[in-house]
Amino acid sequence: MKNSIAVGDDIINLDKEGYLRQLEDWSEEVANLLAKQEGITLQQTHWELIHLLRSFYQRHQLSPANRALVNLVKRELGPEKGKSAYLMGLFGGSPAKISSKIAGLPKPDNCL
Amino acid sequence: MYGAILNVKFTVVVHSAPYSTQAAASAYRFTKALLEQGHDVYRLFFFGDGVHNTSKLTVVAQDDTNWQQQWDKLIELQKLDSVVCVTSAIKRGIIDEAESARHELGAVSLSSSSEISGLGQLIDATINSDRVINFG
Amino acid sequence: MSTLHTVSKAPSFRLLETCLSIIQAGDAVLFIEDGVYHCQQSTELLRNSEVKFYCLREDLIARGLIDRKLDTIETVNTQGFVDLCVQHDGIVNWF
Amino acid sequence: MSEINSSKTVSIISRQAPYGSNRAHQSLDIALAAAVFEQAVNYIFMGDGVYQLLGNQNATSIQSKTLVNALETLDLYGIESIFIDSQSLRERNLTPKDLALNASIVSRGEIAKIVRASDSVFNL
Repeated sequence: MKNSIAVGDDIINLDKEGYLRQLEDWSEEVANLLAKQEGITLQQTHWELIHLLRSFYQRHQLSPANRALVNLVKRELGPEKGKSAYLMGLFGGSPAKISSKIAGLPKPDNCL
Repeated sequence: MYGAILNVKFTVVVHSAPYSTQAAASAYRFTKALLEQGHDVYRLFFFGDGVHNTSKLTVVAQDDTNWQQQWDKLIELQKLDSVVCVTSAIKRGIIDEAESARHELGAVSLSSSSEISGLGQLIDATINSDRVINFG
Repeated sequence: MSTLHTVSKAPSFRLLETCLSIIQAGDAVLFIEDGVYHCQQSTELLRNSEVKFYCLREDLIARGLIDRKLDTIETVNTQGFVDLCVQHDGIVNWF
Repeated sequence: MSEINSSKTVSIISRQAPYGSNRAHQSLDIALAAAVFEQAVNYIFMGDGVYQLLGNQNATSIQSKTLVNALETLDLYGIESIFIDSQSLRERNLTPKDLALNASIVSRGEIAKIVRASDSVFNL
């Protein structure tokens, strides 16, 4: 995992696990690069989740853990998408961790 | 020795720092007593300000009780499972080698008798202990 | 099923009042730490006949209360504290 | 944690106001952890804890997170047994209309029963 990514002339710093050090560094371009580090090419289906996560964070100041993420997606995007399997298909084995990273949210609480 | 009729598994949760309230001292004496009576400690869990009980960087006057050292000795002697809540610990400067490396801090403060882990360990303890007692 | 409640703050925090408001017959209250100051003065709250009251001996001695304690409140040492936890099914700590 | 499989009932009594101390936040952390590990959770707001639920809070003014915004997510964590002590509201001259969270308003007697039926209680 690289400790920084270059966006135009800007260098954006990441922590050892690839999360943004400064949440305000996030942009859609940054999201694309963060996803690339995870081996993910962002599609429309990813973006709808990224936007959902960002508006959730703006309101609740919380990165949802897996179970809450599934329920959030179920409530906002319907039962077809509100499933672990769907989210794992998009973001891999730990969808809460990876989607929070790409969406520019803090790492979900490590106590959980 | 006090004869224990049945053996009970306790989890002791400590919420306060030593030298701030009496709670940590009470928890220590309670833990010692339950072991002397033949009961078991399933887990010690240090939460919130309680994490300060596990700092190895503590100095007290010769005539004061060093609570961190007392815990250390008890945990090692009795081979207790002693867990420090990670979110509480790292924001209060209680850092083990892994956290020190992860956050590039260059120092370790956690006593080696305890380990840093998540709140899941507290929930696991509520499931697997007969009694959970909190001191704060 | 019964519950042991510990109260570890002085009466001015009014924890005992809240504790007793959710207590059930057969439960017990153990005063520890500054909670033992409850034992120095008879109050209406302590006249609850459905609840057994105890106080921790070491904390009474430390605070100069061992001879000022009400007769109606039984004294236990830390071993007795452990026994009370064993005898009750659940523990609720008020601090 | 694979060793966790049985479900117990964990009750959290949250008695402190937000911000002045961290106890309210710690109650939430324990509740969320219990829910993540699929325990049955009762979340009881009592005493000054009912102040956590007031509407119109904005803790950015003290460089803090607004706790009630996080409390609003309890249902997403599967925590639906949320109780507010009616006596505590009354003593503080509050009504359910003042609160940002929908929950059952209960009496002390009902809280006593919930506590009695719990496997463990965190009273913060």
